[in-house]
Amino acid sequence: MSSLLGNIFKGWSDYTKGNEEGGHHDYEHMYAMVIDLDMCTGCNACSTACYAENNLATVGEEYFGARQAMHWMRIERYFDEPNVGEAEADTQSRGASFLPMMCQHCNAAPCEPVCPVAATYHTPDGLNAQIYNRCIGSRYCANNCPFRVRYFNFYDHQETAWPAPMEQQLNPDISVRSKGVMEKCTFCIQRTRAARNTAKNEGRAIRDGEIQTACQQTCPTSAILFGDLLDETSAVHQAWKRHQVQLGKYAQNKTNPELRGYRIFEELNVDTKVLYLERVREV
Amino acid sequence: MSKTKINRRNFLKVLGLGGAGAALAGCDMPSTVTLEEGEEKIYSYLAPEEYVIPGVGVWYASTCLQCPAACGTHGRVREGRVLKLEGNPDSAVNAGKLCQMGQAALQAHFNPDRITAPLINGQPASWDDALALINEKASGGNVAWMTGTVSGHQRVLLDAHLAATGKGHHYAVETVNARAWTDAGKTVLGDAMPTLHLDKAKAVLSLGADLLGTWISPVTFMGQYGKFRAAPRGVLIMVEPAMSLTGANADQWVAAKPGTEAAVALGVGHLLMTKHGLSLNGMPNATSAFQSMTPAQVHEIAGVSEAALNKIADTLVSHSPSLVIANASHAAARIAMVLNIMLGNVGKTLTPGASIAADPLAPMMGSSKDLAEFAQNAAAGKIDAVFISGANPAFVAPQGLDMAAALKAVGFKVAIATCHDETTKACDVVLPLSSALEDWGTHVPAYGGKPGVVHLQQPLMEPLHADTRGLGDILLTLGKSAGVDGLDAFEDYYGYLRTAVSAMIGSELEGDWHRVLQAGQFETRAASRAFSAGHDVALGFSETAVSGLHLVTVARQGLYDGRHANSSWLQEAPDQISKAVWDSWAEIHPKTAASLNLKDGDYVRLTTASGAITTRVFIYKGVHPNAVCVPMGRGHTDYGRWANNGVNPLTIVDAHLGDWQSSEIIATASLVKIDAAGENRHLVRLMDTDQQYGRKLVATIPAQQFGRTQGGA
Amino acid sequence: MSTERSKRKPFPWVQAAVAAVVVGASIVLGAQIFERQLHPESAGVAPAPRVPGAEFPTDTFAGKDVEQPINYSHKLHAGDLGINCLYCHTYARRSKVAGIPPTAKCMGCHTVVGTDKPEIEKLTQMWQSNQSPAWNKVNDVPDFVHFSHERHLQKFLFDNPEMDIKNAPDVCAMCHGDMNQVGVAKKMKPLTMGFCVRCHESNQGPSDCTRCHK
Amino acid sequence: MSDRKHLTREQTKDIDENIAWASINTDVLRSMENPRRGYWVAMAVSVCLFSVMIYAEVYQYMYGMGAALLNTSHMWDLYISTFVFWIGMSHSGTLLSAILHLVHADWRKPIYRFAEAMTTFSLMTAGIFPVIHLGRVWNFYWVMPYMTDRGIWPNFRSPLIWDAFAITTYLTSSVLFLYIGMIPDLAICRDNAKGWRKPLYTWLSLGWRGDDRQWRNFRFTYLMIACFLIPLAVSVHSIVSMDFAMSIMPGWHVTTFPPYFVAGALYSGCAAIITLFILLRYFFKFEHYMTFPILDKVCKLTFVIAMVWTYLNLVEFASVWYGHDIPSKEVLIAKATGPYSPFFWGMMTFGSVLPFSLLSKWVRRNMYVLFFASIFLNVGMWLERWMIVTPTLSLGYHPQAFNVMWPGWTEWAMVGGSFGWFGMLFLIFVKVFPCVSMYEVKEMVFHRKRTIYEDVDEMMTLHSGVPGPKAQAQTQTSGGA
Repeated sequence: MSSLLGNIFKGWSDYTKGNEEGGHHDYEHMYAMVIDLDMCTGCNACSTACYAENNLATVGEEYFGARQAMHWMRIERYFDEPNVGEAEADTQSRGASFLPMMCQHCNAAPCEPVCPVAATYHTPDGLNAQIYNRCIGSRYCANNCPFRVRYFNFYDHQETAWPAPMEQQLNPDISVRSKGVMEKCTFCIQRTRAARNTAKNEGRAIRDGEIQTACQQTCPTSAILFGDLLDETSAVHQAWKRHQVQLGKYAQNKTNPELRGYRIFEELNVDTKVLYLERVREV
Repeated sequence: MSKTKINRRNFLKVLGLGGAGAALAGCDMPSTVTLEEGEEKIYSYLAPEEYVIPGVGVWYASTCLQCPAACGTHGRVREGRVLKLEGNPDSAVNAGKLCQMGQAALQAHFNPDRITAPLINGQPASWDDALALINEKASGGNVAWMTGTVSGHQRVLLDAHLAATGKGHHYAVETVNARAWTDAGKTVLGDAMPTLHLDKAKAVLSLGADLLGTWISPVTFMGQYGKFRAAPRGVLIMVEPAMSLTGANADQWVAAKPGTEAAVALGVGHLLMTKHGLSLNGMPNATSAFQSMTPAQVHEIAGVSEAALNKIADTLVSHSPSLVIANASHAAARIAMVLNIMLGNVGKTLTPGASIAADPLAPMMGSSKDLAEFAQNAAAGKIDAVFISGANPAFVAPQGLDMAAALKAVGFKVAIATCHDETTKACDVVLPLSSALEDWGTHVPAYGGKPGVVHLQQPLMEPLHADTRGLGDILLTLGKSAGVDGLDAFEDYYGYLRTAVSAMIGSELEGDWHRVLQAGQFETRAASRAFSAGHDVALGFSETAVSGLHLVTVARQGLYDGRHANSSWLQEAPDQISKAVWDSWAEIHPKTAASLNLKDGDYVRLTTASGAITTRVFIYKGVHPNAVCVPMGRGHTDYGRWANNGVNPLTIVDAHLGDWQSSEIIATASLVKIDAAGENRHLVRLMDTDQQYGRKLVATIPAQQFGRTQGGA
Repeated sequence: MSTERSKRKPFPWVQAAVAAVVVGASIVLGAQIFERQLHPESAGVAPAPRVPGAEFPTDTFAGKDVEQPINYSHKLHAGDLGINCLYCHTYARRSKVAGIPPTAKCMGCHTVVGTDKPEIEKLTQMWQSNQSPAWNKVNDVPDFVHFSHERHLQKFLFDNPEMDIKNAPDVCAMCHGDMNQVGVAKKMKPLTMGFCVRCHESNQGPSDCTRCHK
Repeated sequence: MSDRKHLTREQTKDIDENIAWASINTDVLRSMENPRRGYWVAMAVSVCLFSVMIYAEVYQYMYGMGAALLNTSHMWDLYISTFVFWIGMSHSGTLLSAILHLVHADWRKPIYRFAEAMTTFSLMTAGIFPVIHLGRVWNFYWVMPYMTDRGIWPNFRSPLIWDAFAITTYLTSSVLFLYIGMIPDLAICRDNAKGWRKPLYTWLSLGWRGDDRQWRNFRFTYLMIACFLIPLAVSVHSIVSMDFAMSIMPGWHVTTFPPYFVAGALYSGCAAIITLFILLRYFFKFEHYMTFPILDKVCKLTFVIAMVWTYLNLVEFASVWYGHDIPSKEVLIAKATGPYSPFFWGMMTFGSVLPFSLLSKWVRRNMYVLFFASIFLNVGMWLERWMIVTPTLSLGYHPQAFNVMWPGWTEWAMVGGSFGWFGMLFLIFVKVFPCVSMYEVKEMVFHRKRTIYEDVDEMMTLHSGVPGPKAQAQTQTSGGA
């Protein structure tokens, strides 16, 4: 009895304490990413690698046209907005810009508090996790995501996306999501899990670079960096530091405004963990 | 994975362990329900190798055959199934990276539309019957081979087979090729495949060479591009009629009228001479060609403004060393080579290529010239029998070549293919080929590898379908029955390859062989090449047709020339530029659209001298107003469940408009007429906007600032 | 009005008290049932703590006898003969799955031992015809669950200073029950999420959902 | 009662205080008997609509949520807007029975019963939508904090959980309120019932005899629940508004949403009362009880609430317009000018302009005009909910996801079906339970009369035909004299 009550009280105090401090735990890791938009060529390799790694279903033309596609990592293409005095039609002479857009793993994620069953939450690794089998499909999280990177299984895709023998290619480290479930980029959490296991077996900490996300691993220009922000030696930590971008700020205090690092929708104070480096333009 | 004692069927059956095979049950199951005991089956191994552990993935090295670049791969194998491909970090070609086509090799392998048994006239047959028929019909006379790019020991066996059967010819067909560049290299510098150093160049001018997309070895170039973009940042200039992936990443994208890149290049050369005082010693022909093309003329011919031309010339001079590459036409490629000489890039960013000493293994690079020649020879009845593998002439041939009639004129046709396509339908015998992930082979990268390095292709899993055979095995069988000397000693291609590789690495030791398997590549003697002094070739620009609307067919990384169309991943991966999926479209400039009164999604009929196709328009500004760009790859009629969508623009390319000084079919020269076809349906795209609406999504920074801050701060 | 008020019945204290007792009792009872699951030792069903430093989940599950292609006996091999679990289920220490031993392992002994028994003959015949028996899976977790045998063996067996590899059966028994007593195989623990969670709570296992859900 | 003139639009009194108590019982009980053909037609239509809804739901269950044409940016659409609509509808009953009860507006008495039934049924309708819009309906109970073996709880930070609590609480309270307020009437029914109704009413009326103690407890309980219900009603719709206000989406993240939603709720509830008022008056011939002066008052009340709603609407627009949130402003502009603009302006016209017609006495006294006006008021309110949900989703923060989406057939089927379901429940209700509160109408008549006759005695004499105690005493006195 006493332990039950104790559990409840402890749980409650953890809960309120967590809420006061941003709703999160003591982080063990803080996985984050850096994407150099000047190196990104928009070639789609990352996106296809993601399909292969994470059992993403292809939906076909009709559903894609209905905007029900399941691409966790989508490459958006924009043309620059015209400079003052420049004709709109001429902006293509500076080329296009590509934006790889996937779950930004916000530290103050708008999706997390609204999930009625806590199927999406923040892990001690600093990831925004989605527990598929807990999801009941209220889709509130997707509505509240400013990046529109949460994808809902509007249909069962098993038979159309993986006709036999294609199901043999499915990654057994990830479940195949059924209809009615929300899914999104996990920063390849199965690779994190495997690396943690190896590190534990060898009795050491996870090394920087030991975990590579599928998109990072395949990126032909190496535009993507992934690693632990809490590890001060990690390349990602160095890059964030070099670009003077800090977590937990909605306006960065840069001593050098010419640094390229920025986060998308920083002003919403969602505290994303993907640092984008600005595209460079020859003027 | 050397030959194991494991029974093949059981090796495949070991799925239940680890819940792998049952992943499909997904998470539909309420977790309050405990799974019933005894509902699933587990097959245990009989006698597994020690390293085979259920639930643990093992990585095997192999080679990617999705395009002629031959990147090294690592495949993750678990429970006997290959699950994921990654680049082989040891390979100098791709340095651990892969493009989307490489990733999608899995889908080519697990494709539900694979051919599983030999077919004779469309009816399933046994291998013995099929081979007997082949022996009967294709043992003498003019037996030809048609392949894509082929290299390594497959090429050796193929050549041997050809030699043994008589006077046949080997047609290597690649619609997407670098023939213009290689020919120009051979003519001007004496080296068909010089090494490019993008990472050392401070400026790159590309004349229609989509080096980030499909040109020669895109992953190599993208790897170099990453370094090229680091500080001090290189400047990329692209001249082309319709924006390619390279154009989209260029700092200066210059829209030239279709087929006029050579004129632009001449204009740049003119400015370099007159404005910047560069000269070409000992090349009077070239000098006069440059001098005769003034910027004003370029503006008239190519529609490129003098300001843009000046900017190109200024950049090339101020950012030295630079690099000029071209693939638009033979003329443009030659001029590019000469520009490199003039700019002093030779020896700095353009060095002699590296290859292997064993010439029979060197890649036989494909071209569309071979396609045309095949059509002519076949139609003329000069070919008695043909083996087709890795090429789809019935799909890529323009209507003008009348490939259907040409194939009909060939008495006996054998297709060696993994999937049905338009060509296998026309063949008498179809031999089921193992997929690239089930097969043995050696491949010499056409470009980008370390000198003397041969990539090894090893099976990543047991054949998915028991009755398929590898290309090497088929060639060996054919060679044996054709009486090629020395093949009888080998039971299968694996044995042949192992012997051959052992000879090349000079070691018969088991351990050395395993090291080769592990690395996925081995080094052999490299041939050193050198440039000859610049040949003073004739430079010129042939004004085929510079006015009017031109059809521009381009290949995009993804469906490529159409060979990857039956991959749902690649069909659903939005086209890099238009962001369209699952269907064809015709890119036209807003001005053109306005003059023709077309809206986005309107269906139009594109008519050339060779035929007509109907597709919908996509209006955007990344295309020259004189060009109608239709990416190739779609429009299959018999290529599996995912491929039969869109239209095939290659069919209406005017085949008789050969490139200047070559008979390559050029993709930009056909005049086209656009008629509205009435219907309008929204083109399915990833996004319907080009604009960021003031959201700071892709932010930009001027290059000067980048130069100041990249070092640190 | 005042007359009416005076006629009012007094508050039913007795009934209220009875109700309160009933409600209170049911809460306490319910909590104890819940707690019994959390801390079984408090309920007096303390098992012999065979794995030092670990608390056992004591739930049991009455699994059915699943028929198998070969009537193998755990009781004979593991119980009477005392063969260590890890001898046959050798993958358990290296992989997330324990795996069924390869037929070669069986044949290691049974080319010599017991060759005249009908079940062994069945096995030999399969071996000679390159067939592997189609075992029916007994202990199964849903596909959205990541469970690693390796991790648990590392924690409770190899990283546990008081344990030796010969104690492996004790560790296995935490989730599989006492296999020494059963015939072919039988599910003896519920293997539900609650079963996992309670053990993770008492043994300080991770409580992060993504560790177990994939 | 032969003179029907007082039942026409010239009528000035809320109710004819001379109406005989016995005839009240007769009239109301008559309405519960022998359904006529019109009733069966209405029932058939409702059942058909509801069957279509069931078909749509089964189809959607089998096929997936994609059947509703929802997409990656439009994760919610008509299901949620119609859910909000029905929740709003449910506020009328509380307004009429609880709020007006507390402020002693006795004209509510003839019409509050059906309003309260409406509350209950629209809540029951509303409750369907959050469930059917779930991707995995079969797990809907996971939002409830129940003790499980797995040791996990719902996420108490989620407004959807608050919704679940608020709606279930409100539904329970509403049912209780409806039922308790009906007990005296159920006793009347019991006394007059035959056949299967007899045991039903006997069981439901809980042994009501109408003695003083029962009445006292009844009054107290009724008042208590009324007091409890008012903050509950306000909180329910405030919480529903928080589904939107707690998000960060432009056009949803609005501080004034709670009062705005409550006002909108009362508004649509009032409009629905007008509709049902007219229907019941017409079909059940309740001209004596549902009179024009009462309708007049309801109309005025509706107008006032409409103005409050309009004001809050303008406040929202102004705060967005003068604010610095560009995406919000874009959403507002897109609402007014984009593809959804016809619906936006429809909402503004029906919601803010149409109520001005209620200022006209002619309209207030013209049932036909008023019937259609009230329907359109509710159409406007339904559009309002749609215009809250959808334009925001079509134009969020990320340009890639900008798109216009039109609801699929399952959505329309379920919106239509919800009316069928509601109609079905309501039609059953009016035949099983008295939809006019008999005892309260009697009270009303009683009180009204007292103000005229001043003398209770005289009134009682009038109703019962027996002289009251005072009169008897007087007679005795006079007789004695």
